[in-house]
Amino acid sequence: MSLEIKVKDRTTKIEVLEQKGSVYRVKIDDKEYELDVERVEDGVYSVIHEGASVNMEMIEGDTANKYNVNAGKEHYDVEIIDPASRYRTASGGDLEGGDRFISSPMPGKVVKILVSEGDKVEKGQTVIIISAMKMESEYKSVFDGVVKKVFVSEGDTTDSNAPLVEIEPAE
Amino acid sequence: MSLEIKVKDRTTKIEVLEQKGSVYRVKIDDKEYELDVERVEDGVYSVIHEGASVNMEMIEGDTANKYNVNAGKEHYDVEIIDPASRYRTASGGDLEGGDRFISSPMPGKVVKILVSEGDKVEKGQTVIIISAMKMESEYKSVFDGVVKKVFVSEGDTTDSNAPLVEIEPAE
Amino acid sequence: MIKKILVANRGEIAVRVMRSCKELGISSVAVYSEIDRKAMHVRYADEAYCVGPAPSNESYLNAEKILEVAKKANVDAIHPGYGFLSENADFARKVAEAGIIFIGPSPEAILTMGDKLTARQKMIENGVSVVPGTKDPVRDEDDLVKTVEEIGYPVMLKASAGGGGKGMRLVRNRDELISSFRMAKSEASSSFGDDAVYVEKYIESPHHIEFQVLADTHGNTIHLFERECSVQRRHQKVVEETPSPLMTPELREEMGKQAVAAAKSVDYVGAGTVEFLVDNDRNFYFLEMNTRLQVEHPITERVTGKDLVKAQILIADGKPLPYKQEELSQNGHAIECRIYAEDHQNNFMPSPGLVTHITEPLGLGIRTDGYVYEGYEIPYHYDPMISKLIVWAPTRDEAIQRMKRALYEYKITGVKTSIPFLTKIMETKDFYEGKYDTHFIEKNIDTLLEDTGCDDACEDIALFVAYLDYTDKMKKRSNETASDADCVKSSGWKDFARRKNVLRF
Amino acid sequence: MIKKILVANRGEIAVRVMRSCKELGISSVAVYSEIDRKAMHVRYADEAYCVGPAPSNESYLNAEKILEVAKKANVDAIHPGYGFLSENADFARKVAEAGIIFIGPSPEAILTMGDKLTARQKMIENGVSVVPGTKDPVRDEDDLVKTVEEIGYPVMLKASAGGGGKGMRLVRNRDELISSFRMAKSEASSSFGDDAVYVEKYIESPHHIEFQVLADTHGNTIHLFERECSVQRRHQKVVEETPSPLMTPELREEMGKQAVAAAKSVDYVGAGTVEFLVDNDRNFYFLEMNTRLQVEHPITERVTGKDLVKAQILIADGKPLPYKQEELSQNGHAIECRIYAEDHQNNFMPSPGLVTHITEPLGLGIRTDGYVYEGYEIPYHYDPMISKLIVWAPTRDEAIQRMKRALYEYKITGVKTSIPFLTKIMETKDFYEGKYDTHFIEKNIDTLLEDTGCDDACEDIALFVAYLDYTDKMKKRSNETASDADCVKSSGWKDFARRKNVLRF
Repeated sequence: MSLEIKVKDRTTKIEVLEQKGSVYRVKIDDKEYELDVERVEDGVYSVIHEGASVNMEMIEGDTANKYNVNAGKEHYDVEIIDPASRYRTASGGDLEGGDRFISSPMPGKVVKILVSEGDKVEKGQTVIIISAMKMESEYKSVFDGVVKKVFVSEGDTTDSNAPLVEIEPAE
Repeated sequence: MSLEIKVKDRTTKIEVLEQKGSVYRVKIDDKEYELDVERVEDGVYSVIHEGASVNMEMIEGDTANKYNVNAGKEHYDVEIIDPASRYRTASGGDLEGGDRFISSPMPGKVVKILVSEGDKVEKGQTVIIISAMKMESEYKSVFDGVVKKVFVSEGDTTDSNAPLVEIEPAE
Repeated sequence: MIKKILVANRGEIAVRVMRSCKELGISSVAVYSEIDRKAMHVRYADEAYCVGPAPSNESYLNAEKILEVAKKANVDAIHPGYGFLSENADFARKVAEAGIIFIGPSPEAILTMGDKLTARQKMIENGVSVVPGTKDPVRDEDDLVKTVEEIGYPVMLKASAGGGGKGMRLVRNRDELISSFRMAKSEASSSFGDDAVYVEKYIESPHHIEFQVLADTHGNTIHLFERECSVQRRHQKVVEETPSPLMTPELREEMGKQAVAAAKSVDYVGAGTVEFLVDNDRNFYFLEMNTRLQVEHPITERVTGKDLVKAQILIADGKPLPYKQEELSQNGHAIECRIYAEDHQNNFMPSPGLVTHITEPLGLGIRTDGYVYEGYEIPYHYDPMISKLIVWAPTRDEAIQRMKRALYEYKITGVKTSIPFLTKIMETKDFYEGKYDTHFIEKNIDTLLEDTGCDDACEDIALFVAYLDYTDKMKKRSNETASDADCVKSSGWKDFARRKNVLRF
Repeated sequence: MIKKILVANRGEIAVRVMRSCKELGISSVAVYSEIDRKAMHVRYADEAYCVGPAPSNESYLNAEKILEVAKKANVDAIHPGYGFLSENADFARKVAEAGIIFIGPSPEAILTMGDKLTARQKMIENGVSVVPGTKDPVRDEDDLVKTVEEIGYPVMLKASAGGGGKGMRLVRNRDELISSFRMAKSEASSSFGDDAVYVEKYIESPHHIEFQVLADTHGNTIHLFERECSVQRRHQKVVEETPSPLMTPELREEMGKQAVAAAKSVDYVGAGTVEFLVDNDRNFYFLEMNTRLQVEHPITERVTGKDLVKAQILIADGKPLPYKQEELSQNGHAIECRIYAEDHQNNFMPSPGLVTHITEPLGLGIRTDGYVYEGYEIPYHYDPMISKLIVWAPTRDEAIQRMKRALYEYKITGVKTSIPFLTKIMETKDFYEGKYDTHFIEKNIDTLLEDTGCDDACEDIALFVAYLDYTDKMKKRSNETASDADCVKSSGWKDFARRKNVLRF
């Protein structure tokens, strides 16, 4: 099985050439590695690579194909581009257009809605303010567009990842 | 559902009268309790009973229906007498005759076998010595009988719960 | 004698108070909100009672309900922890009226210290230094020159009606004074319709240094030395240490005296903290007094060897302090890092959620005070602080090395935490040289947020592990879909939680 | 300068050594047996290499293989921990011959102290007290009377060829001496065909007290005070504390001097421990010297504030000791409990297996040195000690209260542990009064093994929780049986492990 993975601005191709128990011979772009990878705890991996012992924690992102990988002091935001799109199909959501929907990664309370349906918004414009854990966070539009739908009212309690505002991008 | 449970010399009958979320109204023998029971971690329960906060850890015994319950300083060996005998059937083992088979709860190495097939043994007689974790343990017969089969040889490495010696009880 | 204490709080501080209760053989009673049924303080307590729904004002701030539980459970005393009702004079009074001991100072002391102007006045009367300035507006330019010369440059001119930086002017010398004053007045007038301006000493490179005090009901008041709390983000403390790198024995003696004087001025009883601003020339000014236990009290415990919660309980029980000022000393160096569930790379956004895995740092010189555990879902209703990591070593250098080691060991998955940010702080030159003030985070924010890339191999390995975890997960999920619902449940918390999310989306 | 260290060990001590390496900025190299791939020391190290199959003699005792790894990884030094190769003079010599620093004393010092008779002779020559007695047989009754009078009553007569109590006689006074001697001789003769009998002082109420020593390569040798280790079961230490309740300042000074003399007699370098037997009258006798770090070293670290592993590394690096004898002092009281995976109610049978859940005790005054984690399967090939719990408090009483609190918090499920047994020790009168010797466990075994029942309600609740867990489990299992194999795997370690068992049976 070969998959494409994105990290920062780089898109890499990963191919498993051989697997013997926990030892994998893999090709990442043009380089070959022999990696001894053990899952030691939930989301925690121990890797031995040419004698070096490396620990990786996998923190899942908003969707199953996104990770924040913690490798000691280093953090990578990693996205797996799965041609089978298994997760996306399974989830039933329109993740391709995810950016259209402004949502909060955590449950919270709607403090203020700064736009109404039909309003034009600019990229970076604050659309809604959500309060959670004694802190208010501003959510901004990621492109120029028009507010298509506002799903919540001020004072509402919201679930994590629930759509709050939908914005239709300008052509 | 009602089940019988054995603790020490006492056999009790447990009956759930009502359940609302985590709050159970149960009858244990003649007494009624209202218990708020939450499983907080694997094998760890938080119970609130008339305001008292009690923590219980469930350590599974050799078979699924046996527990060593740790309630702070107190320990109970508890055995559930399940009329459906679901576990026993599922396991395929002859647990009714479990005492016939001498086995070690942990993997180890056979240090010494003190009997041969056909030997008469007395209750309490040491039959085999197993070494594990830098310590030797003696395994004794729990009844008078005759050695029917010895499954291992001295020096063998053994799996946990594997039968080591079978003893046929005297009539 | 106190035999049963209700802890009117949650999180790490509730558990921490109960620990000392347990060591003293005192029963502890927890109160909890509906969402906190599985919280650690409920599990830890001898008794536990629900006091209302998740929002604080309906549970942990519900004084009536908490008092009702206290009476029902027949407790001898109530410990308020920090936050919530801990500095609520009204609550303290109601507790006393119910015949229960409030573990803290008198309602009067809370009230006096709770009002900034009253407290300032009280300090001036009792010879405690405050930030020099006029709290009344200055109208006349000659008066202004005289006043400023008394205070000394630099000064800050501030609009009385002001806020948000409008009508504020920093004046460094006599030449700038009059023109700045006129500009401030004009700006104040146009912004707020009121040209009143007052003067305050401008503290450059301010250090936030506080003193721990303890006072019993027998007239003994002592201090347990300082805590340096200048590593702050938006007035939120992030790292604290003791001794302060800025401190000298003379300054310590002088500040300690004033801290004790501040406490005595309100007949303080119990544990409290006197906060000061200190400039680079070691001039210090009273800021405020916190009439409760502080988050950062463990570093004081570590260098003095004293259990402050036990001291609070002893004092509340009417006992005299078991140690005198001259018997106390600072042994070695202690640092505390506050671990928040937050995403520093995303504007420090709180990151509540399900904790899938924790490894606590262990070994020599490490103390952790936390309350989250594996499988616990951090609620979004409360403070995002999930634990405090305290290290000790004979020297400051060794303590920093140890803190780095402990942060390396501390693994929490499921939620994002401030651990990487704290690690960066430990590695920042200004910090490890001990040359920092309250501008530290602001000044170093670029380095602190910078992503230290590792070599290509390390990045490649990260990618491969992500690949493995993902394909494994996908395999599992398709199996789950095929099997029944109960099976999905049995496959563990995380999958269950994710399924919920998926269904919600 | 030492920049990279190979730790030739596993378990908590390997991790503990690596912690100090990390704080010093030294890279650590782990070696592991095939079954230890997922062990904590492998995860903690910067590098890790497999050295053979699970049995110790094929991996952790495989000196050749370990040396090969050390050369390949280009390490500067090898730390042997305790156990395994730590007191193997041959290994120490080979390490040195390979141009690598052995973190420990010279092979000669290891050899001398490793042989009881040579060590005894060395001690006598250097003025260190040993248990009085004749190692040569006494033939003549007049000689016997003279010898015994020199030694002082009570004495033990022992068959030279003996063992198992045969030919042994305890003699309390002159009246019994000759008749006992004749009986011992006759018993020895009939049991072993050899009537040779020798005399040794009989130590009543023996206390096992040891002194920590540190010696550098510049001729500085110091001690870091005592550890009381009399709580033993079958010569296995169970609880240690410092200071010893039996100690007086005079005795400490005298024993400390002899401990230093013992170390100097073999030109000792590094960290070592001199063990003494002490009787109730505070007479003390050299027992043996352990030429390595001890399991119980953390209690010394806690009261002195010194990191002993860092001291070992510094010394190995040729640096002089950074502190002098007179700069050291004992601050407060520390106790260590050894947590074993064992079933005390079943003849202390080891209890290896899968750790399904751990809650470490946290908060003020607690240190844990462990290596197991949730989901880790404790192998049966090695020592059953899974962690050490160390508490500190200003006084012994408070330390015991804190230990009880910490043991209450410490939850390990999946395997049985010695935590309940240790709790009982803390509650035993002889222990908390500090009046105990090496007979303590034997003497109190009935109380220690007794099951403190709680009230009926508590028992009933336990039954109900067992009922819930069981029915829940059965529900899950029947679902699993219905679904495919992958799903069973995904339902977590415990079920998977159980399935294995079921299939095996």
